[in-house]
Amino acid sequence: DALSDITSKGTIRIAVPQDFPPFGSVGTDMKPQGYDIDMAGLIADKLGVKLELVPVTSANRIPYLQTGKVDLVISSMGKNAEREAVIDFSTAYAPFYNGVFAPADTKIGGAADLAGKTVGVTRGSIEDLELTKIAPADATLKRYEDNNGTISAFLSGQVEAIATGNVVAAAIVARNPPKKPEMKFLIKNSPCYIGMNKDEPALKDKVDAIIAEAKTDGDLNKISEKWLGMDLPADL
Amino acid sequence: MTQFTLSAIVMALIHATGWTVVLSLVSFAGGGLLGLVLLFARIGKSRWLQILVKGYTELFQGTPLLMQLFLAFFGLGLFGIDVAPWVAATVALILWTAAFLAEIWRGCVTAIPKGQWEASASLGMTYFEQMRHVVLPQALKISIPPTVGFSVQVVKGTALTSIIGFVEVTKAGTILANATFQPFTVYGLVALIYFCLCFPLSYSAKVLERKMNVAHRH
Amino acid sequence: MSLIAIDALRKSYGSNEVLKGIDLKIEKGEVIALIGKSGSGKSTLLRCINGLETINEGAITVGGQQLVNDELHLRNLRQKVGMIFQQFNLFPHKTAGQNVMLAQQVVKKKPKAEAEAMARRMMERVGLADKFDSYPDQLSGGQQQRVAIARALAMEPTALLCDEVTSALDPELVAEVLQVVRDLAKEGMTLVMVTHEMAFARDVCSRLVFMHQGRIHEVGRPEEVFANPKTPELRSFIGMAH
Amino acid sequence: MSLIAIDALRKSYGSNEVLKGIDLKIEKGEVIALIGKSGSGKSTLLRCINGLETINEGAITVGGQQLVNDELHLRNLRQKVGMIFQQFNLFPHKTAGQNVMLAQQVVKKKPKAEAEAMARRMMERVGLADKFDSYPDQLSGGQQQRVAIARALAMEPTALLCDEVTSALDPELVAEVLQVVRDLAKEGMTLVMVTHEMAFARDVCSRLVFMHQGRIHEVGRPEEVFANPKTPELRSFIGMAH
Amino acid sequence: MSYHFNFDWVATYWPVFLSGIWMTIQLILVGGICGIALGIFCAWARTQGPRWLGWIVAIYVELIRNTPFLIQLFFIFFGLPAIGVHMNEVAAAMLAMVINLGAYSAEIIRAGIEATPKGQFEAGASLAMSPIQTFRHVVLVPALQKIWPALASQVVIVMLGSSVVSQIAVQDLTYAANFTQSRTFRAFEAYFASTLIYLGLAIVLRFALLRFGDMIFATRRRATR
Ligand SMILES: Nc1ncnc2c1ncn2[C@@H]1O[C@H](COP(=O)(O)OP(=O)(O)OP(=O)(O)O)[C@@H](O)[C@H]1O
Ligand SMILES: Nc1ncnc2c1ncn2[C@@H]1O[C@H](COP(=O)(O)OP(=O)(O)OP(=O)(O)O)[C@@H](O)[C@H]1O
Ligand SMILES: [Mg+2]
Ligand SMILES: [Mg+2]
Repeated sequence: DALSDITSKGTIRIAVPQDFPPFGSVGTDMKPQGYDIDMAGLIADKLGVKLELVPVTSANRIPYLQTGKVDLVISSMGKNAEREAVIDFSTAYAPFYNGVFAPADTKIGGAADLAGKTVGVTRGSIEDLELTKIAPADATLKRYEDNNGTISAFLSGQVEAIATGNVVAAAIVARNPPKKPEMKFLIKNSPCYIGMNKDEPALKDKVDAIIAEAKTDGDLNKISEKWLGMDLPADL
Repeated sequence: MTQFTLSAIVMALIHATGWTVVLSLVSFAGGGLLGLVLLFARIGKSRWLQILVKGYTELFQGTPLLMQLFLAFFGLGLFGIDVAPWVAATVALILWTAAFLAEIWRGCVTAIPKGQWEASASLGMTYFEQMRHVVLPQALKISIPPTVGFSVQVVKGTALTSIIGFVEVTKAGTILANATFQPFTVYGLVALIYFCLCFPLSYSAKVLERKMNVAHRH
Repeated sequence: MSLIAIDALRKSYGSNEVLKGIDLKIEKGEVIALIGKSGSGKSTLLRCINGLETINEGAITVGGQQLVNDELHLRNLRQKVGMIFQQFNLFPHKTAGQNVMLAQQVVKKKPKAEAEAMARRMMERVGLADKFDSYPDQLSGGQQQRVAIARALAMEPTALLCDEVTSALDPELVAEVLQVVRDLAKEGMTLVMVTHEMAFARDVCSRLVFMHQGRIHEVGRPEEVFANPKTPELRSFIGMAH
Repeated sequence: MSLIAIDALRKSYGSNEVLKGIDLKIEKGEVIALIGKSGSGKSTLLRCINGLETINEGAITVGGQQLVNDELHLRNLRQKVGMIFQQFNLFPHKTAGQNVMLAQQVVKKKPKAEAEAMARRMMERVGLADKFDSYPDQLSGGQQQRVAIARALAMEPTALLCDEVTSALDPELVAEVLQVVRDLAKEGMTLVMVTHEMAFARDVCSRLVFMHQGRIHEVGRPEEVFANPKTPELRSFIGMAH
Repeated sequence: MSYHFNFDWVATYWPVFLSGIWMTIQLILVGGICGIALGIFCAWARTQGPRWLGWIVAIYVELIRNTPFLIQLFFIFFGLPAIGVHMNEVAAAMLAMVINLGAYSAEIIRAGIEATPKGQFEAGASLAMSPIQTFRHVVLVPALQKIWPALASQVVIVMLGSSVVSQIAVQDLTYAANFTQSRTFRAFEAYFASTLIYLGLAIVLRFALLRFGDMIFATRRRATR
């Protein structure tokens, strides 16, 4: 099975994002860094194997997994029923509050107010899935290839609002752009899960165990403080 | 979060440009070799091979390179063949390049006047000898400008390898744009880098072509 | 036995029958002029003799061997029968000398030195010894055509087919090429030539073949044919070409 | 006043002086044959008269108006002086009729019906009424050249410049084109033609102009010039062309 | 690997694909027609137009031909708003395609014009036509006819290249594939299907263009002697 393959090889390959700060982006050395990368490091440590990071995009992360090019996907991935039919998910490893953000002068109080508005969102993200469900029919959703497109679209005024994680929005504000995204309403508290191939119970149990342990011994909290600037929420 | 200076961005992009260059060179060299094989099959006498190569060209010229890369990398994986990204990237780019080069070169061969074939035939040369001594040397000469011109497309085509995890210059640009929130600076630099890579190629293609039209000799 | 024997030859392009049963025997040393209106099938006939076109019916025999359409036979045939085209068709990437040497080297497998010696002799014969190292585009049309003749001669053919070898030339340059052909005829080379130069045909040829609409309409010694054309078609043709 | 007056005309291509001071007056109704060796500048002279080349020195006056090199003047001039080329230069994507109609419609802004009526008259005049809807590549060379003449005539020029209008034609087709030109001459059209057809020049032309190395070497009535060439160059030229 | 292809999603997502195909077709229709028109204008400017215009066109053509389409797209969509020019993503994609095809077809058409025998220009001039009239009535059609197959190939290339417009959220065929795979994680099936559809589109498009060429240039192809 996958777990014994990993331990016998002594290496684990983990897919991580590189265009989704603060979960995954690059430093000046062009090496990935972020919440997801630290999480990957934690898992490799606990398994006692070497870590090999594979940068992926939201478009190709699942094929990477399915073709056995990576063992795990830690890519701030949310789950839904359709996805669960294809791959397995661990327990949640990171909080993710996503909401709709817009400049202060745009009036949005809830999903219903999106009517007639254009909202940018990163395709395939959790907020994409959720917003698609709750947005009124005459709201226009613009789905960009990656987070970069979503942010650029917002900053250049191509969309009136964006749906994204609060931490992502915070990262934008921190850079003091001409348009400051302000949280209008929370879409969903939808935590992130680690993805793995189906029918690998041993691996799934092991990963779940590591997450559980990290939650109790405070390791995960440290990562959260480092990248999200807040404590791990209790309900995770 | 890490702060990028302009020079850090430039350095990172230039570093990634290395991959663009290597990928371009490998695809072009490999595509050239394969293209030559395809060319011979295409202009050869075997009808069967001709149809095969025609189908091949149709397939690779008729689908987006993006999809080809994707299917080369992950599609082979599905059949249990584990290919490294650089293998898949070069394989796909080579197959794609070869399809175009073979067509370009076929055009050059057919551009040789019929009289050249007839004159060499009437001197008793075989098909192979006609090719080797009369047609190909002339076709080779006229093929240089369009071939150099096409290399620009190869350089630009390498941009799409990001889909299978290559951090070449376009991908590096996307990542950096996201890490810095300065998309205009970053994309400006990316465009500039491509222009510096491509313009000398397209310019020399043009010069070669002009030269050929003026001094029609040797 | 005739050097070239053509027997009930028919040739069509698609549904267009261009040669409608040609019979012609050509003896060694004869100089034949093929005349006739544009489209009457003169070029096609020459091309059939040289195997550049596959024939539909009938037979062509050259030097006792029947023309079969496979590469080996054709190669053999073409070493016996040279052809010179209206458009010269020199190889532009080779010098005049190399043009003359090439086929000797690759077809006859002659060593380079021998091929070169032969090439120099032939270039001399057509009066171009000093142009050996010139490229075709450095030569006038007349000179190019003479190189083409040298190139054919270097293969030591027993017969030469010439298709309007002067019609692509400026009037001033025609004479020099015709002079070379005239010399060849004198030396006993078998020549079959399509030509519009009636005066030349009259002077040099042993027989005149008048083609009309894919058939041989009249054949005879030039002085007879010119003096006394039997058919109205030939009469009108001669009248036009005066 | 002369219809066309050329005065001390000089024309160079780069450092190569092609016309070295040409003086020539052409009256209305004259038929002039320009003869001379290849490269002597005959085509260049015609092209200068029609403003296709800019001149370096001297002056050209047509119908009292001096030739100035701006678009408006040139267009005016060219409506008065038509030109016919060796290579016909028909527009391949238009039928014969459309070739004749085009310039009338776009230059003279004639309504289509009027242009077509004129085109049909001109096609009839050159004997091609039935080829109105044929495309150039469906016509023989002679027919194409006659369409080119019709096209020029449809603009109702006061003079026609003809540059070797028969040299690109097969011998059989020359006569039909020359017949059209002969008719034009009879009808009083002013013609300036470069030609190699000496017999024709002698029959039809009112004056013969012999050019040599960029200069007018001899001028005169054809019967005089042919009978009694004054310069050795013309003598040798007539000898060659016989 | 034991991957099981599963096309169940087709039942749910085919409308996405259909509208993706329709968008791709719209893109290439607008891009193709306006791009070739722009190409004709640029080819004219470079061969007959005033010198300064020729230079501008030359710079435009080189800039476009030597940078990737994706980067051009980003500039139009994300960059132009910075100077106050807003357009929606479809307009941006179409504009990018027009500009791109315009540059390539300008070069192709120019080659056709330059291959036009000098005699054609002279015949036009000697019939007192102005240079623009000569260009329009005499030169253009045969030049286009000569290079039509090359132009058709270029249009197909631009159509295939349009697969990146999904990056700015244009809902084209690639978008449909990406969208479907992001919902179902059935990436292979989605990409495989879209690849086949692209192939079909490419074949149909080239065929249609060549037939169209035969039609409008029918004149010469008829009965040649
Ligand atoms: N490759 C070809 N395909 C179809 N038809 C052809 C081909 N070559 C020649 N023909 C036709 O065959 C007929 C005879 O052509 P051929 O060239 O033999 O005439 P020709 O007597 O040599 O005329 P010319 O004096 O013009 O050279 C013509 O009607 C021509 O259209
Ligand atoms: N566009 C040009 N550029 C440079 N030189 C030219 C050009 N056109 C003609 N010439 C030169 O000008 C000279 C005269 O040419 P022109 O065409 O007027 O001669 P011609 O008397 O018409 O000869 P032909 O009988 O061969 O037509 C020649 O030496 C030719 O090489
Ligand atoms: Mg012929
Ligand atoms: Mg001339």
